Amino acid sequence: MPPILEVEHLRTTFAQSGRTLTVVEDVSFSVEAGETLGIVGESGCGKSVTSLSIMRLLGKNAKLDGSVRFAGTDVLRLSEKEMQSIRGNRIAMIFQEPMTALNPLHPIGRQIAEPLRRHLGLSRREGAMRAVHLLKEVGIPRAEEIAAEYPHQLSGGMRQRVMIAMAMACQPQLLIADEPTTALDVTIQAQILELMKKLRREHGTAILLITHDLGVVAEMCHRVVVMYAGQIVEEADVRRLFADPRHPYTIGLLASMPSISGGQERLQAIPGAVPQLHEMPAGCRFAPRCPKAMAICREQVPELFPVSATQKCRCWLYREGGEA
Amino acid sequence: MSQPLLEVKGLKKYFSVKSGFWGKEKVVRAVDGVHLTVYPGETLSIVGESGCGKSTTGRCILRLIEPTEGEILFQGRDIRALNAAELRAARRDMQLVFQDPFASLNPRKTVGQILLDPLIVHGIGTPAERRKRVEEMIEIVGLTRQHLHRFPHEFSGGQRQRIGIARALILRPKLVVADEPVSALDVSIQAQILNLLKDLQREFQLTYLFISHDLSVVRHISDRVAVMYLGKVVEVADKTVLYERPIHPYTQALLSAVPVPDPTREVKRILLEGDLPSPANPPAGCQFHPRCRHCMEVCRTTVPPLKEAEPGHLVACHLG
Amino acid sequence: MGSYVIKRLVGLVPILFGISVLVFTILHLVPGDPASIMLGTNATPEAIAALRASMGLDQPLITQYLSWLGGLVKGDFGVSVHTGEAILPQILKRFSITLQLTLFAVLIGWSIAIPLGILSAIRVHSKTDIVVRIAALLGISVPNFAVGTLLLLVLSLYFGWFPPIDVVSFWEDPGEALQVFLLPAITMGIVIAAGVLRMTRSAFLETMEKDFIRTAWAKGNSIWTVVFGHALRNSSIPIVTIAGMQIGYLLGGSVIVEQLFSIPGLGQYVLEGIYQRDYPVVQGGVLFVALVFVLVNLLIDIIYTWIDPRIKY
Amino acid sequence: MSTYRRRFWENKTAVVCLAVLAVLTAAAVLAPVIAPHDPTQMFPDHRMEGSSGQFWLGTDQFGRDLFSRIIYGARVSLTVGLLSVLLSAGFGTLFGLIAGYFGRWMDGLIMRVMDVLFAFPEILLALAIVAALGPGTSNTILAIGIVNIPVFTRTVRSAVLSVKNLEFVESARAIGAGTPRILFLEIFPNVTAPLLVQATLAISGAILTESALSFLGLGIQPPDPSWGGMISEARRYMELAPGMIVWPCVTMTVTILAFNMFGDAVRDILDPKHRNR
Amino acid sequence: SGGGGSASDTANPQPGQQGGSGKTELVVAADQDPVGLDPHKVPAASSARIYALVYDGLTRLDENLNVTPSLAEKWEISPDGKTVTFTLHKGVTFHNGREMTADDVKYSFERILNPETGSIAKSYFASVDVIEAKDPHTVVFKLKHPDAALLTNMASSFAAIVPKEVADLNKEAVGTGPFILEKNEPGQYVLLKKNPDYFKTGLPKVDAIKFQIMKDEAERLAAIRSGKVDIASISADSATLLEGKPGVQVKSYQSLEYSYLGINVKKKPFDDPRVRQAISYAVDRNQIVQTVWKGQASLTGPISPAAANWALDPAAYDSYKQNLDKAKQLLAEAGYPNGFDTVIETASTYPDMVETAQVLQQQLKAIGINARINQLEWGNYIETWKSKEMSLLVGRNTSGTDSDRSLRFFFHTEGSANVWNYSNPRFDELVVTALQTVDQTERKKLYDEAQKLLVEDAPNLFLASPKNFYAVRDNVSFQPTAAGESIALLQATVQ
Ligand SMILES: Nc1ncnc2c1ncn2[C@@H]1O[C@H](COP(=O)(O)OP(=O)(O)OP(=O)(O)O)[C@@H](O)[C@H]1O
Ligand SMILES: Nc1ncnc2c1ncn2[C@@H]1O[C@H](COP(=O)(O)OP(=O)(O)OP(=O)(O)O)[C@@H](O)[C@H]1O
Ligand SMILES: [Mg+2]
Ligand SMILES: [Mg+2]
Repeated sequence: MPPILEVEHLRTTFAQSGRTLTVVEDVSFSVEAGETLGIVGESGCGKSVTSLSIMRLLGKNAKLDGSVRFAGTDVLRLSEKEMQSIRGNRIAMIFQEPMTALNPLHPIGRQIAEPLRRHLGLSRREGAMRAVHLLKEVGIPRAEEIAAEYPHQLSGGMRQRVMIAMAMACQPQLLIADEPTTALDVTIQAQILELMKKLRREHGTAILLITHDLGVVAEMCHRVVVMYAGQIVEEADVRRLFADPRHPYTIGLLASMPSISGGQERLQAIPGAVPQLHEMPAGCRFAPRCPKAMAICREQVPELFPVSATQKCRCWLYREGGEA
Repeated sequence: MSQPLLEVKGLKKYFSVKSGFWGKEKVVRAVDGVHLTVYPGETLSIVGESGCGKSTTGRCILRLIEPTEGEILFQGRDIRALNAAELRAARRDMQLVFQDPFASLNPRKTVGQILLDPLIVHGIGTPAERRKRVEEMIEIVGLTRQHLHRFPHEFSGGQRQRIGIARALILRPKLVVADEPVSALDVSIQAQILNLLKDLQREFQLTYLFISHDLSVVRHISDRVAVMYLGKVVEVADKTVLYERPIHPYTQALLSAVPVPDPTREVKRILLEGDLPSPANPPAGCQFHPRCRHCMEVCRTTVPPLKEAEPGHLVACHLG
Repeated sequence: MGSYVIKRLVGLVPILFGISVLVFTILHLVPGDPASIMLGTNATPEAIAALRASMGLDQPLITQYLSWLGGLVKGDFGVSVHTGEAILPQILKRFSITLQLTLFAVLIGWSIAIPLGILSAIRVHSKTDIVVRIAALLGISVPNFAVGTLLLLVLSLYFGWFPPIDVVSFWEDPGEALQVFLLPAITMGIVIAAGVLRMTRSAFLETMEKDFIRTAWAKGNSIWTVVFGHALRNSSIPIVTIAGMQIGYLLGGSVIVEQLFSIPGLGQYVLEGIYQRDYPVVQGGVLFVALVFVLVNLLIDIIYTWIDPRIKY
Repeated sequence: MSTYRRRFWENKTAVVCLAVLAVLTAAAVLAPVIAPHDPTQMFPDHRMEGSSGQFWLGTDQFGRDLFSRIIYGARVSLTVGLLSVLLSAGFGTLFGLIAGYFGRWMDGLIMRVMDVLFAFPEILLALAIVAALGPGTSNTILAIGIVNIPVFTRTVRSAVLSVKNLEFVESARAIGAGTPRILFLEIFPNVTAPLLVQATLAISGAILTESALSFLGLGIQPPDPSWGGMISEARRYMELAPGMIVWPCVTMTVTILAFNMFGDAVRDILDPKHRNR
Repeated sequence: SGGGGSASDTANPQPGQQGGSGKTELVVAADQDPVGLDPHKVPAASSARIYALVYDGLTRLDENLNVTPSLAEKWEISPDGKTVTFTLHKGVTFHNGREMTADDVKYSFERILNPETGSIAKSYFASVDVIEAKDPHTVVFKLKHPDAALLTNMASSFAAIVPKEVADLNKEAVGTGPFILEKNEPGQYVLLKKNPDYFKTGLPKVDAIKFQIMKDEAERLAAIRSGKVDIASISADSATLLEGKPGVQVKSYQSLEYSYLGINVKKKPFDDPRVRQAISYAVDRNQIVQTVWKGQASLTGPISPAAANWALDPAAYDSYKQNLDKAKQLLAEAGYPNGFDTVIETASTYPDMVETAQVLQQQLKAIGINARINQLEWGNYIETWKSKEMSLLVGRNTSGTDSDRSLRFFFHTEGSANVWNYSNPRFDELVVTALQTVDQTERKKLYDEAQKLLVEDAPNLFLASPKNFYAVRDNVSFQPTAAGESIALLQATVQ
């Protein structure tokens, strides 16, 4: 069975005050049906831009190259109208800030019914009924009442449930979740993660989960893509990644996290900071912070070298395809 | 143990919020009877979910907002009894590091000015001495003198947080209240700042009151941990004790909810029902009872006092 | 809500009182008195004295103020010192004219501004946008008495057209009224349009960057639904605010436009009052204008609650 | 600040507008040098002429040189614009800072007073003030200045409200800074952006108000030229000598346009989030 | 437009012969709202132009400003000049249907003379001692002294005969005049309709007159062009524009108004007659005529050339010829060889005054007098005028239909409008004697001397007497004269 989503050599650039900023560079990955792929990386590394590129939701100043095949068709080549019939229908999305992602002036029910009415042609009444049903499914009590309420009357966790209900409304084949729990407290995050697992189980939806929390990745994902400064630096099966990270960045990332189980006296911080978009280093983008940087790293951009069947790594250390 | 540096007794802060017009004034019990003791040189952390009153507690302690009730003894002196001038003088010894590295630095001032200000306000040193002290400080937090002439927006989040720390430390305070100093930062940067905070503590014999909602960070940085729920401290203990043997059902649930970056681990999770209630309308009895697995009759009616369950381990629960 | 409105109305009292004191003080600081203005350079001192006495101006200022205020409390705006006419009916009559003119002008202004503002925001930085923005800026840069005169001149000179000279209300004869109010309404409409357009554009741009708009797109909505179903209402608070301010101001009578087109509106009435030192007229007129202004603002605040469920009083 | 400077030079609108305003200001300052004629000198034999070598933009009903009058008019109009705005911005800022920072009854009192001024029809207020004080440049400035105080008060107050709860203000208090220091050294610098934008808009508003006062016969005293005065005078000669109204109108429009666009550009520059507005 | 707030040209229509025809309405563009309609109380020109058509006086002036009968059919003056007996026209009714009698006349004049009324016409009739209604159609005026101006003054619309039963004439306009007030819509229009019972048969010739209020000249111009109004008073500039344009005719006449530069003779340095003379020599009146009035004005003395019988030819005045050397010399003699600074005050309401002030300011510069112009809002201007504290003031007067008014009212030491502190015993004597001199040739001699004296003393510089212009649609016949708008309207016809 072919993957539901195949992103190949995606490159996203923005034209901004006369310059061109390359935010996403040569990103390729795929998501199988029913699979959950995690994208992790630090703030500003291009996670959101990648997901928005797939949905073609970036502004006019964005330019997309490469291909994004969804169920076999390259969505980058579709007309805006065709794209509209996919969005919210076959690919749905949930965002980080449940407060601001909901229209503050429309009642909850109406917002959930909107994709149903648009894509499935439901009547206002049918839409409203479906909305209540969906609210119940995501575990919202008093669903009928809540459907008539406005976002500001709900708590953060409830709002995120509403977002999920809205995204799941048309039973999409792919759900893109951009940091769905970052804004939530841990106890609420736990609830939302449970809910997502349940829906995944019941509907078999493929999920592209974007996060910067490696804990969430470990809990939710089958495979993981690590991004750094607009590029994929490592791709691996989730167990492999945590057990045997290869890229110095991934290694550093894991080491710099304080652990809930304690035991570290001092954290292994990665020195320096993420490079600015307009001053990307030539060669490997991580080289300036890399403890193992070599001469070649500062000159040539490494490819995503395969390390094993389920692991790839963008590092000159793995040039030969095996361990260095 | 030595003399406490800071003792907070029965601290309350009620905000009156006008909702609706004419009379319908609601009282938000942001902090509702907090007891804390902080000893010199230690790091006491306050953890809890959003809105439970952590920041309000921190601000009350520095009297940046006027507490409604309670006693705040700093080095044995009641902060609440100070007049405006005394208070300003007292602030030399207590400083604050903020969460938001973007909002906490005045965007219209250079870093140099920002660091000079505390010295000027307290009339410390000659201009030359001040400049020297500022230059030393900026290097201590890992930046260079060149940075002094720049404006905050020219720095990354981590760098700004360093500036914020430099400003807090330039007066050589005894107590630093750090309100979520790393929660806006990326992990790799967060690690740098946590290391810095630890180094500085050692170097300047600082006492930290560390506010955070990230349990992993708290475990890393603290000596002791206080867990807050809805304006009250529900459990205080030495960090290993608290993380290994939590007593309060809320603490247990909180700890179990943290996702662990280990895909091989089976998730055994205590899932809490519902949301944090509003502090404007807290439940009667034990604040936590509506979400508690072990809720008993007494919990609905009586507020459990914070009492010692074992030496150095305080819990507010009818069970413990 | 009801109590809110009452509270606002009660809060109005000190404002109106302040205004009345201010008007009274300023007016009496202004040199010149109604009697000698009325009699002009033909006056004899005794004629002036007699007239002053008959106007009640020979009494101490504080007495004059208090007796005026006393009447006002009872809803009596007093009479014009010149004509002896009751002021309130005049105010109401002229207000109805100003109201029609204002609403018409606003209608013209908005029907230009809102679509163009939205268009400009959607096509931000395009040529259309630039042209629309400059046009809007031009609209607020040209003095409106120049625009008004030019309109009159061009139409009468090249088209031999002149609006009907009698001012009629829309409910008396809509066709005629349309013609009467057309030119002044356009003159005012240009300024209104410029302000609203700028606000619409910026409010829209701000809204279009909001997260929930991204959500709306992500649901597969068409641009039509996103713009009119989601963005418009969310942008409308600042638009309504500026519109409310404009209406508030204009209901006070656009002095210049009324003067230019001989529209016997409230602005003219008060202006004449100032020229004639007809104290009760000015006092009553300004107070009424202020009242209307404040009421319009109250109305706008109530409209807010209707637009935005988060706003509760 | 260097980024602001860079952003400024990158913003073509801002640069062009500034250039236009600089030229105008230079012309105003150097009027005696540039103007070919005394602006009040009448050439009775050249009344209402079109442009010529002697009178570049033609003459008015007295045979005065329009070009010279426009240049000298720039002095008056710009002075009225700048000084009146300085006045209203000064008081408005003070009131706004106090009202916004202290809140409570202070806020209530100041804002009620502003409401009173605000609810008073603007042009009527200006008119009444000028009528009360007598005409003349300084009284015109005073009147327009007073009329604009509420707008500035509101602008500054709302800016203060949005800033005063930010953490840097709290941190200033935390290091022990007193109220005046916080108000003027911490908060004030952060309200300058909206203040500046409001000021550029108010300058153009002031120039327009002056012209409206002239239309009602109470602006600047003749024979001193002000653009508003020239336009309202020229209205009567619109057909006989269109140049009399066209040139001052064009100059005034360009100036106001420049101020307004400059204001917009400054907003863009100072507020990266509002890049597009 | 009313000059300096002065009384409008007061004139009464002359009886006409022809009868009116058809349903005709004249629309007249008026520049101001009437501010009240009580002829005894409201002197505003905007009011007077209306009540002049609603009321009649005992006498009336014809086009040439000669006194003719009106409500009084005839009159007799006793040899000592102190008793005047009027015989009233019979069968004249008020608009309310009641017949007008001698009692109404007595009532009207007593009302005017009552100080509480505050009528400006009170000063016109200062000579009146007692009024007696002999019989319903005979009224006798007993005078304190002979009054040569009496009959002319009675033609003033401020001396209208009003019915005694109407309490408030501002609310209810009831006269005997050719038109009846139909509707007054403040700010919009005043509608008059023909009085079918007018005592002069055949008049008026139109069925209705509507005064449309249009304050802005541009608007009046546009309205007349497009035919929305039939008659509009316009400025000289606009007249130039309309000259020769199809559909509209421009009608003009020499007005009784003149513009002046008032000088406060009490104030230094103007207390020195040489300074005032110097100013007169410095002023080029022709330039004012050309610039301000576009050539459509005449030079004038204290009496407008429109009053041809009385006015002196301005050519006779030496100081009317601009002579800067002489002016400088006079200034030097007075002790101001380098001139001085002063202020010219004027009213912003009237563009011609502002323009006049500007021309004067330029001209005075030539002899070193630097004047700052202070243009005042109307109320303020009146206040300044009244104050007797001004230095120089530019204004406009209506010189009046009788020379007594032109001279005594404005310049007698006790004259009500003598705000210039001017006082010359010889002048006072001349004008008082002239008033009591019934013999017209004798009277003219006295006035000639008074005029010369006045120009010599120069408490005012009399500058120019403008023509007034009306734009009239082609289908309307309307011939305005100095005798006033009302008489012309009475005769006007529409095709
Ligand atoms: N429309 C745009 N124009 C220009 N640059 C943009 C645009 N959108 C995003 N960027 C830039 O692209 C980079 C990547 O942004 P992105 O939002 O994808 O980061 P992210 O990985 O999602 O970070 P976070 O964890 O903070 O959400 C950032 O530096 C951002 O400033
Ligand atoms: N000035 C205020 N007026 C009214 N309510 C307030 C105010 N400040 C805080 N609160 C309320 O008090 C409660 C506690 O707030 P506080 O900021 O102390 O929480 P916190 O634990 O710091 O949360 P977070 O993790 O989100 O920072 C919240 O419900 C908040 O809404
Ligand atoms: Mg993101
Ligand atoms: Mg907090």
